[in-house]
Amino acid sequence: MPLTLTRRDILKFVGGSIAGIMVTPIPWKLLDDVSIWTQNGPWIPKVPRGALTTSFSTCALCPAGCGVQARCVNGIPYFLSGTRNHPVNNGTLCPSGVAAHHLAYHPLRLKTPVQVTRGNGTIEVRPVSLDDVLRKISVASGNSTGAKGSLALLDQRPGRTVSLFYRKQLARHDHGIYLVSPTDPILITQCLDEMAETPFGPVGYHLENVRTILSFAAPVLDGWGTPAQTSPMLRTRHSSEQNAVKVIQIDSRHSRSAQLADQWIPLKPKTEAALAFGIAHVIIRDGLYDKRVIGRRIPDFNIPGKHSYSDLIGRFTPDHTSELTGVSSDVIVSTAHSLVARGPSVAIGDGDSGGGPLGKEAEIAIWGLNILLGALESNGSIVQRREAPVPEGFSSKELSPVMGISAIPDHSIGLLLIDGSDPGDPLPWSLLERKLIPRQSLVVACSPTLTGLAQHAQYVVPTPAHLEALTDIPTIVSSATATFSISAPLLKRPEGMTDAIEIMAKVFETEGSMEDLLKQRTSAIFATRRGCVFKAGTGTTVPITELGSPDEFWTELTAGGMWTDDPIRSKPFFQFHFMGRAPDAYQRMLDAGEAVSPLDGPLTPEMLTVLPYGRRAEVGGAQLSPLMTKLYQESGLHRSSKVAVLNPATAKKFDLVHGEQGILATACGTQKVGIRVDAAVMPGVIEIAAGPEPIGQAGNEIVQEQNILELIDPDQALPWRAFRATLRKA
Amino acid sequence: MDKHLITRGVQRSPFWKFILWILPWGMLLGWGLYGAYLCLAEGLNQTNMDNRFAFGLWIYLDLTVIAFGAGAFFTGFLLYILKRHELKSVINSAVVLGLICYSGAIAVLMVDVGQPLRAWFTFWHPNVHSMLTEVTFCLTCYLTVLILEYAPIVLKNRQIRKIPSYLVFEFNLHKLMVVFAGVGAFLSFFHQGSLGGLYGVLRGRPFAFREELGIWPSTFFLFILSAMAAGPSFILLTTWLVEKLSRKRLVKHETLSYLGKLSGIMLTVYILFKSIDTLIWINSTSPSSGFPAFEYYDRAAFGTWVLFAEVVVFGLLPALLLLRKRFREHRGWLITSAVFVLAGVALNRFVLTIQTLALPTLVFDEFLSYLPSWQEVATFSLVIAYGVVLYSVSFRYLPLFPQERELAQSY
Amino acid sequence: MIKKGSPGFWSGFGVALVIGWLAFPRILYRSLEQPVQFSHAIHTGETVGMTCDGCHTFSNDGRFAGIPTLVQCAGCHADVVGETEAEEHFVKEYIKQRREVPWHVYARQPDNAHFSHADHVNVGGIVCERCHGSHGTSGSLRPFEENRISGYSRDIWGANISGVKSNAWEGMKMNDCVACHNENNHRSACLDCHK
Amino acid sequence: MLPWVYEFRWDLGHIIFLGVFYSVVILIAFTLVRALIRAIRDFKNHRVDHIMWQATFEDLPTPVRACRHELSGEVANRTCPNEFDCRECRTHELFLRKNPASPGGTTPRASGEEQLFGLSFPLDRYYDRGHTWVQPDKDGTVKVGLNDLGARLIGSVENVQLPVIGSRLEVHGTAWHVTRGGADTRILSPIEGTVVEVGGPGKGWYLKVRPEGMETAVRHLLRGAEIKPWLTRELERLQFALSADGVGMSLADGGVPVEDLPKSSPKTDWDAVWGEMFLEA
Amino acid sequence: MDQATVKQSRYGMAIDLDRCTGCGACLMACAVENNVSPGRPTVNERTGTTWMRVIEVQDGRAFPAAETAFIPMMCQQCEEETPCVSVCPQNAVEVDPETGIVGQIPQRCLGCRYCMTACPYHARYYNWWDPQWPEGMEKALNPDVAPRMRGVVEKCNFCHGRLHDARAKAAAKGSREINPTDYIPACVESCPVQAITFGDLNDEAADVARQAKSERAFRFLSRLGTEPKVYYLSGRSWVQRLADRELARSKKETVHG
Repeated sequence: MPLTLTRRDILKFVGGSIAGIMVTPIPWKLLDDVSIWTQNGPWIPKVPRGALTTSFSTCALCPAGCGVQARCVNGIPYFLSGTRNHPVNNGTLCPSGVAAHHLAYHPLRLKTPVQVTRGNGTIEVRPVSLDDVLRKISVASGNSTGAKGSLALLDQRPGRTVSLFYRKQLARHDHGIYLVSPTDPILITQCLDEMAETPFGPVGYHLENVRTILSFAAPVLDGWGTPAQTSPMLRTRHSSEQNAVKVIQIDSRHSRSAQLADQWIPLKPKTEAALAFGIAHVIIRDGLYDKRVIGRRIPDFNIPGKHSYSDLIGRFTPDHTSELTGVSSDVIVSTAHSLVARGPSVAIGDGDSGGGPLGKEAEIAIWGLNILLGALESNGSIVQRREAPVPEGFSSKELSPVMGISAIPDHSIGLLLIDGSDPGDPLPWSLLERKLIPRQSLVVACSPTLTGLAQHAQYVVPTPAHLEALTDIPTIVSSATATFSISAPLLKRPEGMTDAIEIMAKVFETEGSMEDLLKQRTSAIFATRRGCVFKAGTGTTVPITELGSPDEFWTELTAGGMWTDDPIRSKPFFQFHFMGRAPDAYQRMLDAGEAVSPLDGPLTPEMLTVLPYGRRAEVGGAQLSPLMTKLYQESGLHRSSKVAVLNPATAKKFDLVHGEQGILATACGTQKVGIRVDAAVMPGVIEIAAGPEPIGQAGNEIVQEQNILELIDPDQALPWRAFRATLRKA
Repeated sequence: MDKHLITRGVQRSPFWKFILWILPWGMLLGWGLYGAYLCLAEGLNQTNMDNRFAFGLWIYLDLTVIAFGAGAFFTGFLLYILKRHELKSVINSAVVLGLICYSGAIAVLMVDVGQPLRAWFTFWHPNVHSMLTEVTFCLTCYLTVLILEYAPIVLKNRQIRKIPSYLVFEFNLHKLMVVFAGVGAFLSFFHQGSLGGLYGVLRGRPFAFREELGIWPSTFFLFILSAMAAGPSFILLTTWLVEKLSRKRLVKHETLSYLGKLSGIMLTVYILFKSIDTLIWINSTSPSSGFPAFEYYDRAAFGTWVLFAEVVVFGLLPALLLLRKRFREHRGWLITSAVFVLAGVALNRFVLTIQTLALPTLVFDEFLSYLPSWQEVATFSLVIAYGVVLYSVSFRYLPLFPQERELAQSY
Repeated sequence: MIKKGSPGFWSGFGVALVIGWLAFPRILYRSLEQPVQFSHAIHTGETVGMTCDGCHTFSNDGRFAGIPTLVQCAGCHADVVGETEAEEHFVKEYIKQRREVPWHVYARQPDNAHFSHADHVNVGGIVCERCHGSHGTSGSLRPFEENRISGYSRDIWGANISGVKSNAWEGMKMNDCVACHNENNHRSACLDCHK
Repeated sequence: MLPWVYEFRWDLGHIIFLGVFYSVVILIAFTLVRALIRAIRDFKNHRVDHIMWQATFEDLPTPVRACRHELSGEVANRTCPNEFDCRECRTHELFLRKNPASPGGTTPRASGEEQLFGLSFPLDRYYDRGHTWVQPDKDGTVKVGLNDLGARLIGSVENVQLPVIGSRLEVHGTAWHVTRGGADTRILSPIEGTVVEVGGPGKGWYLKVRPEGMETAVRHLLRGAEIKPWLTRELERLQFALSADGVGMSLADGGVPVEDLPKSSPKTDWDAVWGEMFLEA
Repeated sequence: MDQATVKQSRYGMAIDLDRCTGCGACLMACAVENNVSPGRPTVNERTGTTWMRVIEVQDGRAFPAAETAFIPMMCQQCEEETPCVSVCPQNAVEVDPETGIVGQIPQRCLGCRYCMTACPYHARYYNWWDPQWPEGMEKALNPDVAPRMRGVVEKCNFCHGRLHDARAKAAAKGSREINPTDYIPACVESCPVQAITFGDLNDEAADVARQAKSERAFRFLSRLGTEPKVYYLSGRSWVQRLADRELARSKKETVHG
């Protein structure tokens, strides 16, 4: 019979196959496997499997230097927490620290040295060899010795042992300048040096002695001191406990510290000096200070026939101060009274990271207040501090002086080397750029990522990322005693990473290795047999004398340990000039006090006052884990640099509503910002974070970071904590 | 061109005209498919839904079209079970509309869920206490029923009916239609209800939450009633619309009037219970969970007028109109009333789906706004375009209106 | 209309059965040879006399180390022991080069399953053979069969494509876990086994 | 879903929910299978023709489906419930009993011809609604042919597909097929029986059929006084069918259809007209 | 289920809002611990995934009187009528009778998001995108928590991976009873001001049980009757009044976020 297939036969066959398939595993197993595929598909990352261990180190993201305990899988940290009992953080970590182990995987991480070209909104990079960069530096360095400008090294983490190395090398160089960010606490030391009759040295705070803190815009409850200092204060907030610390926050911004403080005194921007004078006025007027001490120890307190502090203060009556600062005279009086009644009290300046320093005069005014309040008495809350011992050859006379940006003439730097690029504190590039010789200068940054100032450099050399690098942690400004700890690598650094010290050593044609340097330092500290050592593994603190050798000390330090100096007995009281020792001190202080707030500045209807701010360790993009989108974009808990916060009345004035986009403009440029309305913000101001956005998923494209500080007019110079800008609808 | 496919004794526009009519809808369909593809391939980030507005346009669409599609089950129930033969002239159209509404809703649901490949888990591991399980089961079962109800209509196509085996099968299937009508009514009853229960059980959303009657919240029953009111109106309106578009008389006015009457009766019952329910909710259910009811009508555009519009303007008013024969006899009033009925039910579904999510629960929540993305709108229009195309094709090639031939001859 | 009973229908039916039951399982799974041929029998046999927990150890926190690492093997196999080809290959390719062996693990569960050996062995008193069968006495390693779609080891679904199993160790799908848990009145919340 | 699948519990919720679900599924499946079985049975019982006619009948417009007693004026408004098959119709029986003079109960005269609207309708035969007639012969067979209107509608056909001798015809099953131009129609068989001889257009008859029991076999066919009212309606319908088509011709008032309608109006959609007149759906 | 041999726990939390500083360490620790992926460039407050979210609220007064509080908000682990459990069509959500923890199984979830509409705390998150990590970062994922996929819902489960760990640790000693100090969720561990207390509410001696009974304690939307197991503490009356709308209305101040 010939086989003829009709359509009907085929249909029958297909029908039979379908019926047959249904009684085989094919459809059912496929259904199951496909759904499993949606659960375990290749696009879903597999979690690591392997041995679990625990390691310790120290966080180097900000000056606090918290102890870090890392839970690791296959030796790679996957969860960080604070080291238990650590003197700095006592088992806690800030959000940046919690996610710090991600920084090694930052999407903008550099793998090779690059040449950077900035375009409009984007940045192009071209890989170059390290030798190329060194050759360029060598040429530029030759130029700088040949009177074509100076060689400046911007140290974005001053105070480290390697900083001493830099200063020593720069001192040997004819035109070497050691440059630090102006927000650095070194400014305070400079102020004190200007006030004190004899060199004063660094100070620290015994906050545990204090019952009232008067903070002049310092982020005291939000990253100024160490967690161990602020946690107790924060834990007793809203409690009726008598001895609980009371924090009075003087702040133009509704900052986090203002939110958390017991009292927030908002004042017109840039009128901190006036308010300090006003409070001092009440204290002096009502005789609430130790007349015996002040009369004896303050040379410029009252000099008949000459402009004295009393004269200066005399002008700042509560009413006048109120007019200047916008703070009611009742509040000024009551604040002064409560500072005295609820002592010991301390006033803290220092400014906010993104907002920049308060300015020298304001700092001096605040320190005057501290002396009036008795905070510098021998049993007061501010103490003198010894620095951690340094190795031989690093005494201060062998080092190049620490320079702030304002001390450097414009267009004078031929070669700028940057160590860091992601500091705790920002430096507006426009300020730095003015110091460079136009078109003939070379800027080279050592940075793990292409963020921050590195975006402005011509060449960037990749350095090991956080937790890959070996570095030491200098003493934080708030600490009453010297401390020293080491951030030892928890991760293996990838190929091609170079420590900044190696680059700098090559520039200065010398030898330098971080490990050697730190070993020298630890040996020097060990040699004094002073202080005690915290051991991370056990969570205990032992006198250094219990350690047998510098090596043992080194081992403890590199395993998340910390050295703390013995407290020193307060030196006898110094003689202080309340206005500083400069010849024109009176006039400068008066000007600073009488300075008109930008809020009262020339009023055009579209003008408002920009208050930039930032958190330590979160102004640099490389210090934000990609996961920090949770805080910035996904919860709004931290405001991104693209969000401007306004009072509803201000927003209304500019015809903007919550969620809209606005254009912020100054003579130096424009920036697009999202508008956020907040009734707690001072009318007439705009609060905006100076800092980058975290780069989350799929954020590998290099985009120029938007930073509000870029809008600062370099002519306006320091301080930049408030400036005028116009705002319009986007 | 396609004359041999068109039912005997009826006039259809020339093929090119038909193509011209289908073309824009086809393009809309294509756009919709692209939108749906994006949502499936790229994920639901293509939509403007978010964690707070987790249900959006699609769920609203589903709830609304399924309420409108209720005409299929209700008509079938009345025709086959209660033997209201007046409805014979619209049953086929009702079935097609039902099929479009249900298959469209399910298609959108498949785009709406994030993991359609695992959607069968609902059948394999059902949570029998979830309203959505009830909805899923009933929807799929009822869609099967609708396909089985639609099959005889397809088999009656002029060419297909020539195949004896098909026709004989159709004949026998049609004889058993009473079973499907019964099953359909049963399933519809439950899923219309469960769709109402969907929001009614949300204890965490006091705006939607209702006390339970038996094991179902009151919205369960309100949805059934309102769907029964909307269904006939939808058939009425589509029939009228098709008559206008095709310039043909398709059914007798008595049929439309009867549909209007059905709608009117059901709507009256619905509005009565809805009013009682609203009063209980305002005075007892909502305040007892810490939510003063007036606050719901205190935000953005959602004033008490919404409630007024839903209950009075689009509820009581068309109900009263449709109950009066005088108004039913008048085409204009009849159609307007039907539109009002549908608007009322659509508004009810909107309020329940969209307003519920827009309203804050925690004290510090904000009132949220949500505007669908083009992908969502595209997927939405996919269903509409698909419906128009399927209906147009069915209307052209299948005997949707048995009275048409007769009415055409009595012109 | 398709009339049941016509030859066309049944031939289609038959072909489907053959494909579904015989060809499909072969297509569905990819067969992978283990990188090193390992004999459990030799190690646990009388001459060597090792026990399961000699290599498959627990750590203090109750985690199961699973397959031993190279370090443990190197204890004995620093140099070629015996004369087998597999041994030579192992020492040359892995021990000498300090490369971990990329074993294909038959019983590996996906990431979303949490399984504590400590819970089952220490608390539940279950012996290794209950779930791993006679693997501990096998003379060689059979090829690893990987599901091409889901990526699962065939051991998870079970050797029998129908999913029917006659021994506890044949198949480790969720249903198998649940069945045992139900039998023994153990925890049955989803999150007890899912992570 | 199933008792052995994880998370199934023998609790009330599962039992009720899944119980209802499975009941529904089983009911749907059962109904489907039942329809299938019935369809197969109908095939086996040769009920295909009958069912096809039944389905067609249902889709005819109501006026077309009028009862013969409505045509004869015995009842005001009655739609035939039996697909024009009066053989088993109780109502027909009642009508006949009640009104012995009912035209449906008459027997055709042996001869005589009636001219209706210019069409020839011999009174010696029975007429079916599908425009065929049945003329009993002495030998117990009947001749089946197209009536005058039917013949004119079709005109000179191109192709006639007649059944083979010996095949069985069902009442209102397909008797033969006619094709002309693009149009195609099946002619309904007016009678049930076996084909004993085939004719054609030229012979004046198409089929010779041997029915079973003449008395009942023709009971449903129109006769005598029934013809005129029916034909009136048919001509009206034809008029409408022709006018419905834009290009169609129209029968002048009282006009007589020409011998070959398709030829006289080639542009008319004859498929539609045939379908209408030969009761297709 | 054999519950006689196993201790019944009701894990709960007490969060002191007077201590919380809104630093966000809990939020970050939560994301790190639970392998939550970084957000896309376009992600926002409504599309992001933050199992734990700190919400900044003000008392509604204007400058300069405004007072701020921070409310860490995560799954409130409702015990009764748990809104998300009954709605899930396929049993992807359940309350573990042994621990009281509301579990969410993303691998079972089909992404219908019904549970999200049911949750009055907005504590459930949908993966609108495929979770992705920057290259290499997957090596730093927590081995105890499975990453999710696009199109499913996830939420806080009191760091269940840590409960697994604690159980394994107990099992290593042959015990089924965990040591309470072994099971501490990441947010609790990382809070710099110890604002969060965690433990077994059934354990009278546990800190959390005592705190839950404190006069300062309240729960959000407790009138819904869902019996959440996360308690909040505050001595500030305006903060306490945030608990629900009736309360918020009891004083003339309006409160907004």
